Amino acid sequence: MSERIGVYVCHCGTNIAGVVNVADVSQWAGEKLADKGVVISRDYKFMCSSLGQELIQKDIKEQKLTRVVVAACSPHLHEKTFRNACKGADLNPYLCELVSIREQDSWVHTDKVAATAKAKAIIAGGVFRVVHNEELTPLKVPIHPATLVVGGGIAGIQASLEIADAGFPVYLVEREPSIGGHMAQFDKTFPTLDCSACILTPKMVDVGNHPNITLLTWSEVQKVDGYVGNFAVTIKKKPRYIRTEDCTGCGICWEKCPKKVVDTVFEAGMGNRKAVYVPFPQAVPKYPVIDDVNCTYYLKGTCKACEKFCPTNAIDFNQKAEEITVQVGNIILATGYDLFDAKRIPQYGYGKLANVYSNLEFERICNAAGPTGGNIVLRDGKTAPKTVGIVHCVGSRDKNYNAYCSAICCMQSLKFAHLVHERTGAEVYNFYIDIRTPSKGYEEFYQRLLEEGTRFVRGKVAEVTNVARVPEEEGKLIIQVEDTLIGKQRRIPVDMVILSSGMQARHDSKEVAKLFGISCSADNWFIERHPKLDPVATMTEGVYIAGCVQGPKDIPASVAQGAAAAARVLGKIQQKEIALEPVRATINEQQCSGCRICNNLCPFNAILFHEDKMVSEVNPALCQGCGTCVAGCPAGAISGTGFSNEQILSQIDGLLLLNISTAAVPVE
Amino acid sequence: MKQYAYYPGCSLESLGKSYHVSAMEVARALGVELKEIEDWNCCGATAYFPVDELLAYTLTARNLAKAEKTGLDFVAPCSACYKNAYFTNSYLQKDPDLAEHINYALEADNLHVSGTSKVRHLIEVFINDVGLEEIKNKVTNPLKDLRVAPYYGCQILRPRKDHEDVENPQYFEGLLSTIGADPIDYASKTRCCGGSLIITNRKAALDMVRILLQNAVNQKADVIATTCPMCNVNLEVYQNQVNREFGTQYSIPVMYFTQLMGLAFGVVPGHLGIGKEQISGASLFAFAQNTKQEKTL
Amino acid sequence: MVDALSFSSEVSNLMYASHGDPITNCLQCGTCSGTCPAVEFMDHTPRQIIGMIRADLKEEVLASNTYWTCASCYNCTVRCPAEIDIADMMYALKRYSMWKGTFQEDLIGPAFSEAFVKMIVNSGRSFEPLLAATYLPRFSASDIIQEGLMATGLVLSGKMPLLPKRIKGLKKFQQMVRRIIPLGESS
Amino acid sequence: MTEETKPFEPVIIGFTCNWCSYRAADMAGTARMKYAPNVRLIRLMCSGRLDPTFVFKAFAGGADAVLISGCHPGDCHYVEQNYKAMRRFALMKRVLVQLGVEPGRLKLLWASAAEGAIFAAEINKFVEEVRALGPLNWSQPAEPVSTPIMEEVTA
Repeated sequence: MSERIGVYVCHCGTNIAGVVNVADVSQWAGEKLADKGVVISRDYKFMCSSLGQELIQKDIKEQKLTRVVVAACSPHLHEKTFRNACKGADLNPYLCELVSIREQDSWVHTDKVAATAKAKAIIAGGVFRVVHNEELTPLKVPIHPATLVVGGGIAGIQASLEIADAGFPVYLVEREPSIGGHMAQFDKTFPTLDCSACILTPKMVDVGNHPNITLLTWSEVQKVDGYVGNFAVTIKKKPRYIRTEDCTGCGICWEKCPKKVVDTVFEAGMGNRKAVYVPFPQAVPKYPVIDDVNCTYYLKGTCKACEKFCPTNAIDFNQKAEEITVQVGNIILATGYDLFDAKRIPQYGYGKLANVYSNLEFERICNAAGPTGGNIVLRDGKTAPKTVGIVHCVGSRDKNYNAYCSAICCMQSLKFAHLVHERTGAEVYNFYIDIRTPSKGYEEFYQRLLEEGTRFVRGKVAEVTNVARVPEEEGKLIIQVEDTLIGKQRRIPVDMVILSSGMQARHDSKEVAKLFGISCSADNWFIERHPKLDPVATMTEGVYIAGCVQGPKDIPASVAQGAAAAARVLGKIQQKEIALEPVRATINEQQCSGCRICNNLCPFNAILFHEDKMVSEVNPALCQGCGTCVAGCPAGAISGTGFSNEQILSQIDGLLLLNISTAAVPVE
Repeated sequence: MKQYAYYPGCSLESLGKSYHVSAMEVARALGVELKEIEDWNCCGATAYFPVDELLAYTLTARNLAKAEKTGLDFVAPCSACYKNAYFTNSYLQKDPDLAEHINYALEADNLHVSGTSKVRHLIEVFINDVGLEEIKNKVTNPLKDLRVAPYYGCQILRPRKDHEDVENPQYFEGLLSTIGADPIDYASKTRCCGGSLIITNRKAALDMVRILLQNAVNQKADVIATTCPMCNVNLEVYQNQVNREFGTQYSIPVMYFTQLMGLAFGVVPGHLGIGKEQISGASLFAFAQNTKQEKTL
Repeated sequence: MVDALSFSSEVSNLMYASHGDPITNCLQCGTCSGTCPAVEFMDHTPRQIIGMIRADLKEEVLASNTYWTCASCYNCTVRCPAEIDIADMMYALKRYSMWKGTFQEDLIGPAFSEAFVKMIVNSGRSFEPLLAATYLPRFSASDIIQEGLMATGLVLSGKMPLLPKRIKGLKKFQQMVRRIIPLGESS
Repeated sequence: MTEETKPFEPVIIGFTCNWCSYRAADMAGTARMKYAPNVRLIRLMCSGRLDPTFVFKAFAGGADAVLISGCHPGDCHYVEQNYKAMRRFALMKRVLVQLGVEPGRLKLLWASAAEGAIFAAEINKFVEEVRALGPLNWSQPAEPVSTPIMEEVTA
């Protein structure tokens, strides 16, 4: 039987029509591809618009179309749109092919003749292919109502609470002993200057007490199996050496523990903790952790002070790591960011010159609960600085390190300037390339700083040195910079330097991305499905991202994304079941020789072998549709729906219908 | 016996003679043969580029071509020569167009360059190919407690970005400790000495020299060690003028790292060109004495 | 028809081998000028020069002493966050100003470079005493005396040879040079 | 026909996987990176789906070269199927040589979803390489039916 095919060429405004002669293309398709079954070929300004879709639906009905080819943007953008349109006109959605003449043609070529020729070839490919498309029905699978949230920072906390409050179970996994993330380390938050702990702690407590939230701190995800709706996630719970069911968090153990350890995580190396510890007083959960790398008992085999003094006998030195597997329908990744290591810029003297601080160190200094009790003093622990220099863009906006803008440093630096000014009355210099204060209330905060008399020097700091050239520089840190507004190199002596190090992706983001089957950008931030229209979804169904894991952002933005991701997940859960792309492999028993080659080719163990019949069979629920077995089957017994040999071979013919001829022959 | 195509460069024939002789002495001691490239020409230091870039690359390429013939690594003791050779080499590797231009010119001298030979600096050859272990074994006269300011200068480090930390390198310090000296930590070790300006912009150059001397002297250095004849001359010969210009009294000896190595190996000072400096290093005499004894024993 | 190149692209074109990363990438952050050890002696900071180039202030740029004051220490180049080879740009501007002859009268750099190249082309090697002749006239009296004293010192210490060296294959060497720049027969 | 006067424009069939390389192509598009119009892409779910027949079919059908593209080794959306593609690639190259096709006409390119620039650059490189090789004089279609009607692009 011969098909009745409709071809629809989209102008996409001028996006396509500007380069490809769409009228010519659709006319050509109507004439030259008639023998393939093209009965109608149209071009239209915006095919994806409701009018464009109606146009297609009308033709399907009136022209009795059996196949549809739309030549427009990338299938990753609008394949669903047009398939649904066909569905709306009672044509099986999988009988519709979307071929890309925008991302792959008009946007990447300038030669109009060549681009037009290519468009024709691409459409021919689509037409040749669509002939062999089969009616398919998506597999429906139930969605597990539980959600996995990875990362207990503010974004993860927000997401967990939203979902849990909606009445669905959440597993919140956190690598550290307590949730809270970076925000818990901060003192004040810009631009309102409300106390970070004051606004964060209540949320942390809610998480701790929420009946729908299973909190798994001091734990890490090991393995992720399955697919959207039905993930099986294996989580490793590192040994706490504390029987949490018995522990009351009274704090006697860390009071009595004789072993002091420099806290490089929460205190950013500025303060100490014990070998048995909770990172900070408001930690959630309240149970401590015994750090078996530093604990005297694990080093020398004696001590056990904590055990002796524990009133509830909750210490258990024999605890082992345990692995649990949980079933979830969706996953939200909120694993946050790492701080750029300022040591990578030696000319700034961090780690060499005592009074050069990282921003995180300074947050701890400012924090009333921090190592200096909130007194802003130099490393000697007593002297208050008289002049302070704050260096912006450390490791950011610099192709030698991170080319991107870290987004938060300007405001953070302004916040620091204010705190220094307020608490010490010291003179504060801000060294900036550009001041970026785009959000609500931010510019006003900048104005406030200007009024407070903070000094602003426009110029990226060249170096920080303690080598004095003139007497007034003796014993000071000298910031050498061009004051670009007056075009002079200046050497400004200060007592304290704060480096506003930028954000960068977690050191292990690549592995994590791989674990969850999503991809990273060149800077190792996780890639969202669409930068504007789908910022919290990923290319992998059922896996969402929130907070700094997607790119540098401040607290309000992280919270917004946490909530957004939760909303997306709730939407999915409410659907109860999800339609899986019916792109699957199927084995024709008659043709199967039982060689079992495919069995080992499949990475998902979706192919089982029937000893009795001596044939292999694909489990459609497990099959992910990669098609490797199809290509690998020596008997040609396996066919891949949606990407069958017939479809692809014919598409090749179609693509080769025209030989390319750039320039010369004008299209008109 | 490790062999290298050695490119002394013009300065080592005149102002930098003592660098040349000491380099040879040390190389011999370490079983390194520096085979001088035959009939090499001036690499042009920094003075060609203002006139004609292509000419600048071609002149350097001529020497590279001669080195390629020998199949040995191209080794330069002068940082300026090193930088010119290094970049000419990598540019003509990267840019066939440039290579073509250059080779067209080289044809006239029956030469061809393809950028295959590796370009090295002398100090890096000693440190990486010979190795600190080997060097340590040769030390008979450790320069104990001699406070040396290792001066890297510019072009041995920059504009390369592909090597160990440009801003705070450590290998020179490593070498100095190996020969028993006490390398001082001072911020200006990679700061420019203004060598290329000493003729064309005396004021600026002297100011840059001053800042360097000041830093080294404040850190109580007995001697400044250099890896480049330009820097060496600039830092040593112009100290009087600096003093005149700024009313200072700097008088700190400036030595080539090869001279210090030689001393540590117990080579007689005379063979290292020591004694020809404008500013004699009292602090070095002690060690010079030892070497003489070594010999007579 | 060909439309005139912007000054900025002219300069970029002049940075031949290093494929001068377009100065249009400049953030005007001032890292170069904050780093530069010779900046106090420049009419304009390197950053300003880039700004001026982008503003097509050709005459002002070609009249500036900035690039003749550059010590080629390349510290700006390695630190530039936009990966612009600023030191190389300085050379490009030196070439341009020599070509146009727009450099300031009192500058020694241009004459020195020219003399240097002449000397190389004539002998294949460089030789300090010969060079001195080209720049001493521009020195102040006291400088000349200093220079003289210094030179004698060097000669006595055997560091300064009295006769220039020549390379053997000079003929071919000069033919090679001819293939790049036309040589006046004066040489 | 002005064929002679025109420079040889190769036709190249490119196979991309759905997850990395096709998205790299999309990214090149969204970023408006320009590259040679000689490549025509076919989307597979995974480079592991690439059946050698496809490649031979493409050559038989008149393609001057074939590009195979997938996720970087280790980044495969389907765990490790791109390794299968890699092995088949080596195999196909050998067979092609026996068939008298220059190995330079078959290219394997790993491109992550973020590497639009690399994708574009590599395509340009490949097109030049193939242009240098000249047309593939071997294009008797496997089965003569319906295709390919080599015709000029004129209206």
